[in-house]
Amino acid sequence: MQEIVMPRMNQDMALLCLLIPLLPFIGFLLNGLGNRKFSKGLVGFIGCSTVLVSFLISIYLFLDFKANGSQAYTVDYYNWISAGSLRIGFSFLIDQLTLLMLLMVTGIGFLIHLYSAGYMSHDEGIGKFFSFLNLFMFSMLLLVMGSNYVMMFVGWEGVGLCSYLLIGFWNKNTNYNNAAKKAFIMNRIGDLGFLLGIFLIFITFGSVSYPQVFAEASKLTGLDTPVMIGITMFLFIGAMGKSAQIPLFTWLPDAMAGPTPVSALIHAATMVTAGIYMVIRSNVLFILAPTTLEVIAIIGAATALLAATIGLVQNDIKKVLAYSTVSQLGYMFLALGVMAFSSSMFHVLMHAFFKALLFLGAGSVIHAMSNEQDMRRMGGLRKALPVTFITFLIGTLAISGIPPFAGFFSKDELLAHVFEHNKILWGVGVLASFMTAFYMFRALFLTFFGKFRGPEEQKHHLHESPAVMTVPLIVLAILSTIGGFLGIPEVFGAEHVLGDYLAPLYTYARSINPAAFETGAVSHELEFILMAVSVGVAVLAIIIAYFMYIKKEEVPAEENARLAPVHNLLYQKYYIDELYNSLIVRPVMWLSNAVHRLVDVIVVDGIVNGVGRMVILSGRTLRYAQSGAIGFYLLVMVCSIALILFLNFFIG
Amino acid sequence: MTSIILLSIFGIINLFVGFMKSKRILLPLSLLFLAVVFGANLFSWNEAQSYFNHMLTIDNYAVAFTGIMVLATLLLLPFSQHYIEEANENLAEFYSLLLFSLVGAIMMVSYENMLMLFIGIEILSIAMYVLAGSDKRRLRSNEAALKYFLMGAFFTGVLLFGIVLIYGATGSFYLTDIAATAAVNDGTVNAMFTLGLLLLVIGISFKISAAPFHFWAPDVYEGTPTLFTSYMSTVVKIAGVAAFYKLMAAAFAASYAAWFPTLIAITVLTLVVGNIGAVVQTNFKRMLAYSSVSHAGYLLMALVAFNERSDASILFYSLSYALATIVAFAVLQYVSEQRNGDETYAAFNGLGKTNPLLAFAMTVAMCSLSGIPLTAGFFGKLFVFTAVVQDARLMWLVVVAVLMAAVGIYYYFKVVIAMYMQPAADAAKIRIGSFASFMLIFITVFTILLGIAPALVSDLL
Amino acid sequence: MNQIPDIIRTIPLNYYLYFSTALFIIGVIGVLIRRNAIVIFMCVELMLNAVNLLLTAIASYRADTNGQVFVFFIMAVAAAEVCVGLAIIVMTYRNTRSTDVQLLNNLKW
Amino acid sequence: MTESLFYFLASLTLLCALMVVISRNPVHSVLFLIITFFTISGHYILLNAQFLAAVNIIVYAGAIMVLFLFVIMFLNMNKDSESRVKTSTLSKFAGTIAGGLLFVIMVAAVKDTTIAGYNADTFTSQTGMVETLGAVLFTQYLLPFELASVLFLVAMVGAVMLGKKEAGEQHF
Repeated sequence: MQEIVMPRMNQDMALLCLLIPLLPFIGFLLNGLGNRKFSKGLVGFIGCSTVLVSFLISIYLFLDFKANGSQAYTVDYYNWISAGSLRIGFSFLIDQLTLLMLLMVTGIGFLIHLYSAGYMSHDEGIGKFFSFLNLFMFSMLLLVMGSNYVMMFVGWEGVGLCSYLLIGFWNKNTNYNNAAKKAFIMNRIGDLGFLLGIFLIFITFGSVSYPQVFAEASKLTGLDTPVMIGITMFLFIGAMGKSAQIPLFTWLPDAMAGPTPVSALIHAATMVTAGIYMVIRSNVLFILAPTTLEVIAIIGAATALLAATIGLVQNDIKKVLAYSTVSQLGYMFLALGVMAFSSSMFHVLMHAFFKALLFLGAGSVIHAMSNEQDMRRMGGLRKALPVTFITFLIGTLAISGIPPFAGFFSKDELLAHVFEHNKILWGVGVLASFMTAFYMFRALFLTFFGKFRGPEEQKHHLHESPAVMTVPLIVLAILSTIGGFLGIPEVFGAEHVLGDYLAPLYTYARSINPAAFETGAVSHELEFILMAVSVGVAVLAIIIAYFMYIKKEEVPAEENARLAPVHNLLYQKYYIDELYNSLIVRPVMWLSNAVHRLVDVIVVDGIVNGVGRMVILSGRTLRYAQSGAIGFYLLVMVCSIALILFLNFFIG
Repeated sequence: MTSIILLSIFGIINLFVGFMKSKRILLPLSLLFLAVVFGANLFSWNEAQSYFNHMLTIDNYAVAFTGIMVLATLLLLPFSQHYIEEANENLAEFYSLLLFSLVGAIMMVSYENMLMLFIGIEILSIAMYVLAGSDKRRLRSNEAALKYFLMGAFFTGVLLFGIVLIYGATGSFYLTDIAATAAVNDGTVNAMFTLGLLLLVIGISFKISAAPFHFWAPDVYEGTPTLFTSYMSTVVKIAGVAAFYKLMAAAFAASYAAWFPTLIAITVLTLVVGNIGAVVQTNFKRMLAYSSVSHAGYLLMALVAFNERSDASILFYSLSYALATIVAFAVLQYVSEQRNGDETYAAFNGLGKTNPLLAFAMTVAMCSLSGIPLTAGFFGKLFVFTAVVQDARLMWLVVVAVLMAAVGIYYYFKVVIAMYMQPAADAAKIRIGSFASFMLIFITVFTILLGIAPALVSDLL
Repeated sequence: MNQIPDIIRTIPLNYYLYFSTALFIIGVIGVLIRRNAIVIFMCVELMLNAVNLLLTAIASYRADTNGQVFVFFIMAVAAAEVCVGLAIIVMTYRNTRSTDVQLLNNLKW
Repeated sequence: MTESLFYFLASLTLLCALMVVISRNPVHSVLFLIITFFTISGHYILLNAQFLAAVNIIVYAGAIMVLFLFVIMFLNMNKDSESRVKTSTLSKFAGTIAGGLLFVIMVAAVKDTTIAGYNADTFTSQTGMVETLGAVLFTQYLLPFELASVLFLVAMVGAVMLGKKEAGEQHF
């Protein structure tokens, strides 16, 4: 897999590689230091252009990489950390995975920067905002480009910090403290796991640099040794925190308190996929611990389902998207758990397209509605916001898995792998997929269809967003439409571009456990059936959503006419729908609410708040010990001396 | 050795210069002295030598820690400007005492004989008792001095009793002799030796404010004038930890089993008490006092690890901790002075708007103290933790420490939030001299530089 | 010339250890139960004297000068400490009109 | 004879030390402390450490105790100064128990230890004499001896700084 020496040590290339993270950092410095003096246009220009150039360099690197036979290489800069036997270079690893992540992070990052220039144009703190955003890009690029776990951790902490800063960006009008605190504590738990994983890797392999660790790991024999389970579980705990998996997921919906572009960039498209990236990067280690993979698969499936059920009843448009993000991340982990690393990456990529699109679309809506996020106050916006509507529709189709949009291919491939592995998990996945289609279309219908339910005077203010905001939407919509062709399934006779591209990453892993990478166990007929099932449930969900949110809302006649065939077909079964409603939908809704209450509010929040309260309580108790009286201090200290001596001499 | 001689002479010169009417020359002069000492100290690098019948050895360990302590003093002295402005009568005495106390600190990192350790600790402590009470008419300062003094004297007794018992068991005050006797006897000479060792550990734990012998620290730190609190929590603590490590490595390495359980308990307790105690504080200075307790815990972790990485980790951690602490106390000093002596978090409200530089320096310092990457503090913690995990059985200690570091971020960021997110109650800009601003920038840049290229320092030892 | 003193021949060194420990602990108890700063300080002196006594005893038994020199230094340090300590107590007295340490608890929590 | 002298002196020392702790009047405490120091000097003489015995009397009983006495008189504390706020019996009790506990633990820890005593072959009775000590002090211990001067300088500067009256400060 990765070569330890760089095949073409070339000064220009080294500089180019360095420029990719450095440019956003420069942007951060410029905007951070000069945000008072720069005009808003200049701030936006600096913010966007640095990321754009990084994106262009990434493309160049990618082409160059392809042209030179796709040979992975590392770029060493200097001896970063050197303490005793621990030597860590400041170096980048350029391989298939890095380049893919680079393109995704910088590409989507650029679009979101561009969009932010429009979205935040009325905000006073735009300079601060862009500097944080650029800092985030810098950290994220460090995370994906670093050639060792410590660099990944540095980036990991950096993105966490930016996320923390940006959640609180509008601290004035949100429940900032709780959201930030929750995000903070949960991410800390994750970071703790990650850090311990790194330490364990260091103990086990004597190094933290990927090439060395993986080369060492591939020499290990025997699956499921305790130390490998330990390492991978720790790493996975880290991934759980960052990628919002059960039980560390509730911070993500709360993080929606930040500006919408932040939600799009950090809490949907890039940062939250860092956990997936980490697992794929460490695939060699995870292959060695099948038990961990089982746990990952189960947790992923459970998260996908749980988040989807909660998503059913959300009324805040961003919360819906947030829960759908959690749910989609669950899918990705499910795929990782069944060792379908490439499929997971495929879904990461597609998800980045359509989720960024959906968030930006939601942002556009919120922008038009003057910061109203409640879908119950929206409705009928498709006339006022045509571009937003079309692109949002494409995004919704994509996430629901309707062919030929991006989500169909990735989700289908992913589910096929899961099916091969475990039928129950597949069932869970399909169920979650059904719910996804339902709540996404519910959101779509509530927002863009029906009558406008907001205040009257707002109706006149509705306006399409400026071009600087709609262009990213359109680009993302195109990507969400055609992106899926990167990974057309075998049954259609095409090559799986992405799968072939990523294949070299698994050289070591394949040599350890060849069985895991054998494909084609599923016959073509079965594959078609699986596809049909997933499309079928999605369509069913859409139809139900249609009935619930359009039909019962007395939609105008001409809408009816256009959808007549479907409508007539279902109209006669209306009471079945009613039955369905009271027998299934209601209980499901009730259950989903209950789950939300129970898991989210009571268990997770309870634990998080409980820990916090415990810390504060013990702090208070300690305070009373600090009574200010010398006599008391000395008494306690003398007793401590007596205790120490007693324990040392008479116990053990 | 040169540094000790120079510092003693410079201290006396400072006292004489204090007779002059104008006190303005004292600060530049003291800075110059310290710079000279810093430079002279570097000449001993890689030239390990033992002096005066093996009373002390100036090796790289001593040179490195001397360098850090002199540097820390050099960096915090410029923030004594307000003493100059108010024409404090005792300015010369302050500077001299700091220089003299550095002599004690250097003795503590280079001693080869228990007597040198004892005299070093005493020089440092007595100077600190005086400086703690240097704001003579403020009751809090009096109280701090008296508390520090009474408890310090008490633990001097404990420390001495330990030294005597060790002497009784081994017949010598020299570290090498003690180590030789202990090695022959399998690390445990007899019960008297063990008792002495434990009392010694307790005595030094008190000096570095490790729990449960930390009770003095919050009260004394809070009452002491801020400049000297800064000195106490940097130089005194670093000297204490360096002396502690030297003692354990040079004399009691073979007796590892005898002190390890006690020390690990002290370490964990220190981490927990320091961090949990800091959470509930509303007074920033008192929070820093607790945080300094917690940092003693991290430093002790490296000591507990007790392997070839410990000394380098302690060195790097000390430096990163000193830089950040100096900034924190310096900013606190300026803010509280100009906001009616308010030392609570609220005093920092809106500082981000009124004084971006102060706020930025403070933010970097807080990041460094809490161990956020790209600051020196991150690598400080990283090195300490990697030193500890060399022994996989100590993994749980790292778990505790990381959890506690997480708690740490919570209270360190409270001040950052106050600076940037809270509206300013008192919108007046904090005045700060240009030299002090320069120093703040310098320390901040240095902190970030160490966060980007820690190899500058981490591989010295 | 090399006559071994009676006491060294008849009294085991352990007795001195117990004796000094007792003296030390009396000092400790005094520090714990008294509230007058000056008396507390005197009790600390008592502790130091216990140390001195033990040190001298050990040094004498082994005819080792090092121990006795150490005692000399302890005395010197004690003198310096007394000098500063009494200055601090007097300074505090000026402000509070008391040397009772229990009354000094403005710094707490 | 010498043995009983040891026991006598030891009990006297402990008794006086206890009286230092128990006496309610600080002046009495000082006086008992002085007696303690004299008895300790007696021990030194018994141990053939004549120089230390002399120094102990001069430095401790002479200088340090006079300083204590002076400060007590100066602060006009010859009456019982602790009566204003009554010390709770509980805290006294707790202090005594803690100290007693520590004593029991320490003695129990070392009671089985045999400490290397005297070696009749190498013993020299000149150890505690001023010339022997002086020779060691000014050769082997020269550096700490010189550095002790820094310690005294610190103490001196500190005491002067804390003790001197500043402009506007109230008089005693």
